[in-house]
Amino acid sequence: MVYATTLDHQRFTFDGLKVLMAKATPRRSGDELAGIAAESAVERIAAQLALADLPLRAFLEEELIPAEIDEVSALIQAQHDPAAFAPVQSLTVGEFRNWLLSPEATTEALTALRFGLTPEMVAAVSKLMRLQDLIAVAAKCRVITRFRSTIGLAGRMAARNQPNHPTDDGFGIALSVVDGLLLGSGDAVIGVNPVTDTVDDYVRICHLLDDLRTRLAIPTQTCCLGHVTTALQAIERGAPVDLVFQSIAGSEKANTGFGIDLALLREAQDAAKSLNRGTVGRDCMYFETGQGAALSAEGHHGVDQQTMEARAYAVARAFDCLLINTVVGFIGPEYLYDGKQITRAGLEDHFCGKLLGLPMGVDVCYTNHAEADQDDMDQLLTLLVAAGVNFVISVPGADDIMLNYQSLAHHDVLYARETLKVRPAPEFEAWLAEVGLTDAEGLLRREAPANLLPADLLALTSGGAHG
Amino acid sequence: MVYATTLDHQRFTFDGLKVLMAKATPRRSGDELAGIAAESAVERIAAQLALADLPLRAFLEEELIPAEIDEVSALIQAQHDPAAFAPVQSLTVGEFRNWLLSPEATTEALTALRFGLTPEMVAAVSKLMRLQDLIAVAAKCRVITRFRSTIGLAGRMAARNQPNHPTDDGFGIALSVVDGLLLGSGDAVIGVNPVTDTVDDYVRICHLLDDLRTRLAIPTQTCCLGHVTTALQAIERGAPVDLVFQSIAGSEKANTGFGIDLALLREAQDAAKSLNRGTVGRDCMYFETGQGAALSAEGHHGVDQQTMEARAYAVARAFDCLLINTVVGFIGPEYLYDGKQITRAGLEDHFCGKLLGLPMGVDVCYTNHAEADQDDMDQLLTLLVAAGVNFVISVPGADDIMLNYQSLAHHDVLYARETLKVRPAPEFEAWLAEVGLTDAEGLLRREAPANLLPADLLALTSGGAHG
Amino acid sequence: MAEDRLPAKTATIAPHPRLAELRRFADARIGLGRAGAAMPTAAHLRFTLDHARARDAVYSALDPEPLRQLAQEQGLPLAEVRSQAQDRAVYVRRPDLGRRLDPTGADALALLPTGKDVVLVVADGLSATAVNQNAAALLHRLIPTLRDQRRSLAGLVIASQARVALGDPIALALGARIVLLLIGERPGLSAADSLGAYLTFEATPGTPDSRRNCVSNIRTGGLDPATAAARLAWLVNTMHEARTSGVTLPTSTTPLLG
Amino acid sequence: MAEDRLPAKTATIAPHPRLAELRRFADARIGLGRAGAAMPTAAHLRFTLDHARARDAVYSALDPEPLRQLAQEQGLPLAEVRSQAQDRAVYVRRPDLGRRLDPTGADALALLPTGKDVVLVVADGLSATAVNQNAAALLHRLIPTLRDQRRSLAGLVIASQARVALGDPIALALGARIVLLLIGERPGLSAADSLGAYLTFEATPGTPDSRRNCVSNIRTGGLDPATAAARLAWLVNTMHEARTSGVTLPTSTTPLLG
Ligand code: B12
Ligand code: B12
Repeated sequence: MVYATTLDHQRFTFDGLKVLMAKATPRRSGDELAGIAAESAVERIAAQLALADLPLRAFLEEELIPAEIDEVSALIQAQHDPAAFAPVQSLTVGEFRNWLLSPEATTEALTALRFGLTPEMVAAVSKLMRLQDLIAVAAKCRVITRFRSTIGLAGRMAARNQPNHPTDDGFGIALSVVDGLLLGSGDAVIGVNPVTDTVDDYVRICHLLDDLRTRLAIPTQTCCLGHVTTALQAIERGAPVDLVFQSIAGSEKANTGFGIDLALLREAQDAAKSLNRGTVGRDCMYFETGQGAALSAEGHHGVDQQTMEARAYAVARAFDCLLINTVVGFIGPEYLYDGKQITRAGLEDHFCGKLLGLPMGVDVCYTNHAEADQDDMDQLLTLLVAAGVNFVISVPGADDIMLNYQSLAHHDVLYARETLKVRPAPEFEAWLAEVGLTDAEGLLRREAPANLLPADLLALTSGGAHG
Repeated sequence: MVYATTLDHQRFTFDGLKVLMAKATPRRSGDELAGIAAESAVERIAAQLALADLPLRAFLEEELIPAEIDEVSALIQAQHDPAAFAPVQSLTVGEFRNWLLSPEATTEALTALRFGLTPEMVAAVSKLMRLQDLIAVAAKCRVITRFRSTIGLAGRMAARNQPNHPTDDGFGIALSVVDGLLLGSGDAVIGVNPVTDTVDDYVRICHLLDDLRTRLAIPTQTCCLGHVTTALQAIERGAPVDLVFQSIAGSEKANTGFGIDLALLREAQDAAKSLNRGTVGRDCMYFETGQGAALSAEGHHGVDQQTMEARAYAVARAFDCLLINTVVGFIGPEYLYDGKQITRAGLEDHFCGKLLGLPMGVDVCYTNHAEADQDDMDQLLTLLVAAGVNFVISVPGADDIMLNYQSLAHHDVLYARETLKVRPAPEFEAWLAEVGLTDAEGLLRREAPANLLPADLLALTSGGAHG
Repeated sequence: MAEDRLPAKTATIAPHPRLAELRRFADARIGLGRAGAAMPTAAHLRFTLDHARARDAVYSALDPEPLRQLAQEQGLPLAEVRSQAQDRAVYVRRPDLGRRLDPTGADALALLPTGKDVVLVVADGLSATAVNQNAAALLHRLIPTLRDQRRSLAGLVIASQARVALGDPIALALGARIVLLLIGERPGLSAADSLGAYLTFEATPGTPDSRRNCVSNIRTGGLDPATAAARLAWLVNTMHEARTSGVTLPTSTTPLLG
Repeated sequence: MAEDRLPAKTATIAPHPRLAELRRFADARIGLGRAGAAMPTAAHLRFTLDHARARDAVYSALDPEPLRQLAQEQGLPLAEVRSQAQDRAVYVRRPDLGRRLDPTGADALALLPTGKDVVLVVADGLSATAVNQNAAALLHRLIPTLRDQRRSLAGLVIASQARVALGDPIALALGARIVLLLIGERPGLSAADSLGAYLTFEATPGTPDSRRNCVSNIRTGGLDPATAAARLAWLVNTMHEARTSGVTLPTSTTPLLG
């Protein structure tokens, strides 16, 4: 179908929903790279006006990527629940924005709506929203998940403690974990991205993290973020796997580029569940996504990167995931050019994920080839806290020495806790108090208890591998 | 004095405090325009490192602009209170940042410190701070002022209702005031910038606003933002002047460019106080400032624009001001190029003003020749609320049809109230409930009471002037 | 516009009925209603469109033809000059260059008579659209009035990439007593065609703004050109008599004429 | 650095004593202490400086001289090519162009032998610094090992403004079975000299990343060049035997050699 808007006698036409969606997207480098972005501000607005008038139903009628060639599209079709869709089925995209912002859209109404919405509907409405809209609506959503800690409760924000090391050295990883714990980070997960790709290393890292966790009796989960195929082999070998991690994207082709498909993910979830390691819950998957991933894998089918990102959430919500985060600024300026684009994308992803029912976190981050700095990160973190983000990621001094990018510092999590007043996950909060890291008001004490740095840390990590 | 830093065998020198301060300033177009900005990121950091090691005392020893030629410098000297300075007198600028962020710097400690600090010290430390630092410290400051409403209490944010009109038409102004009231804006002040410059018009506008206010019994103050000399003449003629407004800057020469000096401001304050129109307090001055104003008036003496802005706060704190706001994005990209620079400047100004003891507000705004948009405003507003801003400015639909720029919409204030949970000034909050605009929970009702738009609005505004 | 097409069933909260009714009297974006706390979609998109257009206006170019014609009709000597800001990108970042005459301007000005009462300058400023739409209409009324008041005119100067203070070197070069400069004000969201007039007595580079007078918001829907011309002529007269301009000029009781 | 000069009287909260002591074992920014919730000034400024330097590394240029020399010493045919991204500004925005060979490259490649086992490519990627510091050292060990394993080498290709997938058209042009590409990884805050190695069996434009293998973080302080060379040689062997690469390559139990 051809969509059109006339502005002061100038007629703008958009050949198909895919084109309309791309042209209506706020400016970003990835869509320009793909050659599908609007060519002027006025053309962008013409597309937004046409999109605003489009019935939500249109997305059920016109597929962006045919289900015949794409298992993610087929999944999206299968997930759609007409009964849940009923309250908004007669609205246009523009009216849907109004409805989402209205007092009618309560937390309960938004929860009931989740499977009535498709990723494309959610992406479409986000394109008509300002940052404050993305914040206001997301703040009304609530998605709570559980494994050993409870994540997503109101007034709380968890953090992933990310102790990456350039050679996966056990001692280096352990030191980094403890550094984060001393600053109160780790309630979402303690999760290492392995630089090595062997099952041996994967298993070694799982044991290391699990030993640390049990020894300190931390009510949290650990994860080695290798490839899902590696995780499966590790589980077979009896490794203590809490969460299975995988990067996912919004099309079958992009997922193939990542070496995965839905069946493989299901197999992994079954394997992880069979270990039954959770205490307060059984949500055991951890996914990462990020605008640009599909395009970079040449699996975007001409669809704009923000919509492709929302489609990845259809994949995620087919599983019991404890955590999912967009890596927003991680990939680089090729897809999100500067602090402004990163900020907007972070809030869009959070909004879309939450609306679709996912326990959204955000890796508030940037690379050194992007036009961004710590001020941009302070900003995005503060905005995400206002939007009620489930969790963020933190590393020592904001410097990931293996992945070569800047994520949040553990200090930044502390800023959010002390200035923006968001509390850790309740189980972890209790642990912090118990071990004496925090005082009666929940504030970090000046002096950390000595026993948190076990004297035999070196032994524990079967260390020595460090230079 | 010459300041120096050596980084990897490269020596950077800075000839005098003025140069050091300018080079240490985060990038902005105004300093580049003035030809005083750092020439590379590394030079900027070298200056910041040297500045971090500088004792705060240095600012008492080396003047940026000599007091002999500048009455603002003389004022700064006279304001400095050595006893108040004592707790931090031995610190360097870098240590001062640490101290400000530490738990020792409580609200009380910060209040006691105000007149121990000079604008230059405060500007200097802000140059070493990230956005989150500017937010965290400002959030600990509290400056409360009163006239007919109480502004600056914790958990609250007031708004100036700014009903400007391109011909100062009474009916147009009144309609605009009511539009804002219906959306809950006006607790800081109802204030018109007159497009005309005669005393006649000034007096007419004062009466119009006062009539509206008394008729609706609103516990707030009104203001016509003409030149202070016009205000003086209007007071002589018996006009109902609540607040006297004036744009001010950080040097005598810049103020001369604005047609004012300290004596004139004192005269105006005396005149306004003599009317004794306040109910809960007598703070009766309203100032506006903005980075770039001094440079644009060629009154910056080679000092960077952020420091010049902080110096304007020395002028403001010599008076009992109810309100002061930086106009941050108002002047244009010549001084603050894009959303990033506007955002940072807004938070810097708010931080510096609060630390110096001023009831800081911010005009969250941009012009159409700047690289900024509504997303940037949503962001700055959200950050300022986290920082505890005293008030913001709002106009119908974010569009000031006379000053030709975009300030916040009254809707944006509502977003802050509903999503970010900041309440209006207590007197105004009570009024909103009383007249039936808000419900028991303080939320704006769906239907506004009919009597808020007096049937004789046309008569009231001695209207008809509208087309 | 989508505004009119959006059906009533949307979840927005309607504006106060009287405000909606009175809306047509105001240029301001009043009575928009709301979606929760936010502007309804239609108003939000309308805003975005207006923003894009206002940004385009900053990059509009001055059309000198009508002004050339006007100078000829009125028998006024004409000069065309530009500032040292060579294009818009430089112009928005370097107001200092926008205040300085490009050297080629000296030659153009040399053809104009010196020592006159008033030199008229038309400058693009931040919106050439404003000049294109209002300058000629204003001058058509202003020039005869000034002549009626026996003010001698040095001529009309068209200035591009110009700031307000570019009038200063022009006044100095011509030894003109008063420089009356019309300039495109920064474009607003609703009006990109607002003209400002700045008058300075005995201007010279370095003159502070406190020594100028300003008449702003000249456009249809703002101060109409006829009223503006009357007010400007009155200001020229007053300056001549008081031999000053700016904050020291007694303008206190002058009502808007017309 | 200011870090060492800041006296102890500052209001910062010291790091855990054991952490401070262990800090020298880790490359990570651990045990920084804090000022309230924030990083102390010295750590914050150190960070800012490192950020400026890392940004400069993105704009560093590949020095071909040591690689040319190495090729000569090792008796390896050499070709120098570039991608279609003509400079850094284009490079960071257009990865698609960074994956395509500039046409002039075809001529250069024509001089290399075809149908060999392995073609070695050294690409600047996002940090030429990484190549300048580590590529030669790595190749000095890798080339003899590959020869010991009787792999025939097509030669050494130096590629500028290159992405990982630029190896694909090179492999195709030369009909090389395996392309082994060394590339400057994006510079980190602490290390701007990290080299990545990507290996692909029967690469051709369009090959997905899941068909490649990767050895990352090659640098002093990371995976040292000797260990990396051993690992890469092992991967080349395994690929030759398995006639595949990427997720389908059985690498599960391979320990890091060395
Ligand atoms: C950026 C990046 C990504 C991006 C790539 C997108 C992009 N356009 O750049 C995203 C987020 C999509 C990504 C995904 C994954 N990555 Co990755 N990634 C990186 C990172 C941080 C930088 C790479 C770089 O600078 N390249 C240099 C530039 C110049 O090259 P480029 O041509 O622009 O980019 C290409 C490569 O980066 C390549 N690539 C990126 N990751 C991976 C992973 C593998 C196994 C391969 C073969 C190729 C590959 O894809 C890009 C497009 O062709 C490195 C860490 C590092 N310090 O290098 C990890 C890294 C290479 N990735 C890694 C992994 C494990 C993955 C995943 C397999 C994770 C997962 N479990 O799903 C996925 C899947 C990758 C795939 N097969 O497509 C590991 C590899 C470990 C190993 N030795 O095999 C590394 C070392 C980091 C880590 N420990 O997690 N990654
Ligand atoms: C931007 C602006 C400012 C900026 C100017 C800085 C700058 N570099 O641009 C700041 C914030 C400093 C400012 C200050 C004031 N302004 Co002012 N300003 C404007 C505004 C919004 C836009 C002007 C514009 O687009 N100019 C066009 C560009 C191309 O010119 P420019 O060369 O770049 O900029 C010069 C002029 O803008 C001039 N200027 C700016 N304001 C004023 C005011 C007066 C009286 C004069 C003579 C000149 C002047 O200063 C600039 C540098 O030379 C207009 C409203 C409008 N819609 O035009 C009000 C406006 C011109 N200002 C006004 C006033 C009253 C003031 C103040 C006197 C307020 C006060 N009470 O202190 C002060 C003092 C000005 C002075 N004497 O220096 C009134 C003038 C009313 C009148 N008829 O006289 C206007 C119409 C708005 C209003 N109603 O408040 N202003």
